Amino acid sequence: MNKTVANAEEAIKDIADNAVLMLGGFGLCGIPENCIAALVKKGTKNLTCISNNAGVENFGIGLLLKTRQVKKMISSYVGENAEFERQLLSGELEVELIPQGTLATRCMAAGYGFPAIFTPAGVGTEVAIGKESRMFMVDGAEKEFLMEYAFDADFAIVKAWKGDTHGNLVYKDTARNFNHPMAMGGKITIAEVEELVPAGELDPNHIHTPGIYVHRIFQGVNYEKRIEQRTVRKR
Amino acid sequence: MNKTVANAEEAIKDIADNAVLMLGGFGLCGIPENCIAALVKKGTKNLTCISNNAGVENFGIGLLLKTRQVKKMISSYVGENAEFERQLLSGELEVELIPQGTLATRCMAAGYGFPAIFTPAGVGTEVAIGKESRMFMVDGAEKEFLMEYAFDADFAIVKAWKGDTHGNLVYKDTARNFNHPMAMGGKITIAEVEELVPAGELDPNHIHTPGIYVHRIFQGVNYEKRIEQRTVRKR
Amino acid sequence: MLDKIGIAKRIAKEIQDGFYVNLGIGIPTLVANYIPKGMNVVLQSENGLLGMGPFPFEGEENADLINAGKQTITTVDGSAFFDSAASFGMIRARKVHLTILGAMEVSENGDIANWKIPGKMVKGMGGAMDLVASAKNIIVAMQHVNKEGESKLLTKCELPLTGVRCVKKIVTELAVLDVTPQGFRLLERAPGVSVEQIKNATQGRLIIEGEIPEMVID
Amino acid sequence: MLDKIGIAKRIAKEIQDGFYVNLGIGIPTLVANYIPKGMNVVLQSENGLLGMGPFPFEGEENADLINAGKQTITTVDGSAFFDSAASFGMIRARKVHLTILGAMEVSENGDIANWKIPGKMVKGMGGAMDLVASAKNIIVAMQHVNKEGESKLLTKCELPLTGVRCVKKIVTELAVLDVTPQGFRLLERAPGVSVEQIKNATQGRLIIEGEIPEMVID
Repeated sequence: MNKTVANAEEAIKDIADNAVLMLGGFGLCGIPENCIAALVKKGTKNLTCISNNAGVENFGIGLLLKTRQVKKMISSYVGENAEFERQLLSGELEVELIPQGTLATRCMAAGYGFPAIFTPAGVGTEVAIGKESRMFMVDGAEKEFLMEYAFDADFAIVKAWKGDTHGNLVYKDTARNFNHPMAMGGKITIAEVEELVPAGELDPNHIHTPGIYVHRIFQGVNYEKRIEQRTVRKR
Repeated sequence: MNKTVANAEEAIKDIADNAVLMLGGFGLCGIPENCIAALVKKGTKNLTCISNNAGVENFGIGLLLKTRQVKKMISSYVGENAEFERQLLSGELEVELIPQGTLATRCMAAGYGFPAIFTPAGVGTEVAIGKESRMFMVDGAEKEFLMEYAFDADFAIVKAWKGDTHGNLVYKDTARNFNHPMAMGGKITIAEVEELVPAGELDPNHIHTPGIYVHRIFQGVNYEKRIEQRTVRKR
Repeated sequence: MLDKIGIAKRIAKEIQDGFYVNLGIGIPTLVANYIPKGMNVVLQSENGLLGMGPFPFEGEENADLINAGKQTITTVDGSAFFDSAASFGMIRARKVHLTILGAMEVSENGDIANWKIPGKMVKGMGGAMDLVASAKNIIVAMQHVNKEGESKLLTKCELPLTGVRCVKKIVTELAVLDVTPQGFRLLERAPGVSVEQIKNATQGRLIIEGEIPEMVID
Repeated sequence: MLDKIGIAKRIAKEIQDGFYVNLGIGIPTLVANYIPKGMNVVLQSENGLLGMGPFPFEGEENADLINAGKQTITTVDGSAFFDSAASFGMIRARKVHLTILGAMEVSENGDIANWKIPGKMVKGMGGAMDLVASAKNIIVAMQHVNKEGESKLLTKCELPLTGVRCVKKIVTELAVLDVTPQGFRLLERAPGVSVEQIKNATQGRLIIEGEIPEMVID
């Protein structure tokens, strides 16, 4: 069950114009740097990107925005990218902003075979417009929930810390974030990892994403792992 | 955030007659042996037990059945316990048999704040009787799903391999099974572990159930860990 | 006529390279022994394991490591453990390519019954209802007739159903059959079994077109 | 009148032993610095961490370890990492006892607006809509009036809402107020601030009953 491919170029070679992608990461933490670079190089157009954030101007998904490869973003927070905000306000970029938990859960729903899930997030706000809602009893009181559909993405592109040739993935610290739910939710899931090991080297008790969800895996190169807000304290 | 209690007796002391319990384990693998023994000793009556299996005649939940402490079982498979089958067929025991995936997911739903989930399991069978069903598009075709509600259990009683004083849990091998979804799903979650360590000793990347879900934890004693079907091969 | 091992061997031929497979209790469990060497197949056990290996050597049994039949097992390289909710998540999401399970009855439209005999036997459905409702491909391993000689391949199931319109293929001691919109289509005869025998043992609609070859089993 | 640190200090007094708390960006983040020593409190960061610690020492920043504000952080003993779906699962399941966040506007019935100014600012709601829809207890840290001197405690929010009927308590530079079915109930005045000042700065319905004490902040 060897799912290894040579590199990012090979991993993304069948991603065509108009594809719907899930892209893992939170801010710049745990983003699939190699695959984003390969997509920029390939020049794939009219992408729909499901990603919590839109990167910054010169890193992450920001690189794809700069080259105008993105038709639509589905995100929860895009405050760090001024170019994004400009394209959005000018109408060049289609944007769907949805609550972060809804975003994560719609990814996971695809991986759990839930056609839809219920969440109270967004009830009574513009997020609820046009959506089916329903009352359920919660802690003895009626509470309103929105029905939100599982995402239907062609590809999920995620970044893990370690992976094995079977596609089993282990994440590090808060870089797990959207990578796991998206890895589960893609029709085709591509994983780039900092360290690729032979099957059998990872402890089966410590796998975060079982290999059954992963279709292609490769060891990435030259990770920059840029820090967005370097906050420190004095010794 | 110290959630340690002395032992099983203290952990279960406020479980009263008529309580609804989730009990972790699959077959006899990963069952909360200490808490079951304490419940037998305490003699709590009219329990509703949500548990995938009903143990065997003289072990696991079978011990609670023998003493007639169980009013109702909600399970998916009870084939290993003849006393169970007898009580069921004679009408002494109320039993709700539901699909294993539905059982696991209804536990998890409680822990994920999903009031209900959709599953195709049981569509067209007697499991679907009286339940709301709904069509969704799956892979380009309409497919029918049942709406199943999150469990509303007073207590979840689970068994883990290791745990820390904050309630973080790590399971071993297939003993994870229902323990994790139930730990998430209980209003009060009680965890017994083979080894209890101070907070900070477990790798935060390898926690299976975050301590936020666990209210009481103790190190169990005298684990028998009985094997139901000892199958081996010759060297 | 095939014995249980013969049925398992014949089913093993349906498995393809790269498949994730869930094997039910009984004959399906035996299938694992006949997957061709060198073929990349990962066995899923719905109690929370991908990468199920053979039974442990004597003395190496691990109470924490069992399969869905509660048997002690081992893992293979590249295995992963997960919880029961995650397990049925991947089943519902159709990540498991093939489910092989037993049946008491199958009907010509692909309905299956295998969990209950009213008033007699109530073991429960376990994970079977989830598996049959979601799997892309379902193969049933079963006896063609019951102890009384009555067919278990029916126009309509008499026992409580496990799932509807889900079975794709059936392998019995007598034959291999596809479930089609028109009914059971006879594909192969077991060694030494005649089409006439299969006809007599099949109560549901049976489609026989052209010459029916005898199974080839190594 | 309180500065940002004063607001953070006053909110810290609302935290109880044993609480799991989610802190939003801005003033709420500062609250962590004023949780009384010895109190058992675990900070949840919705990007996937329970047990958030202080900023790292210089040179020890870890790009893989950030909070929901994308700041480099550390962990404390007993921490646990998880994915974003699991994180919002525990939020929806109301395992987080208290959410503290900022707001642009709050209305007298507890509606909150903090994510969008149509035509001007579109950063997105991030996790705020999930948090306010689920948290048992929500405290808002905010300025009482905007730069133009207009009240941000309104009869009805004018900006697009983040959540409805969810805010329980508000701490501003001027006052502490509860949100009740009857409107904003004034609980405490900031040091040196008069009831009259608070009245003038509050557009929504304000309930003033009895003597309003001045806040006590250490």
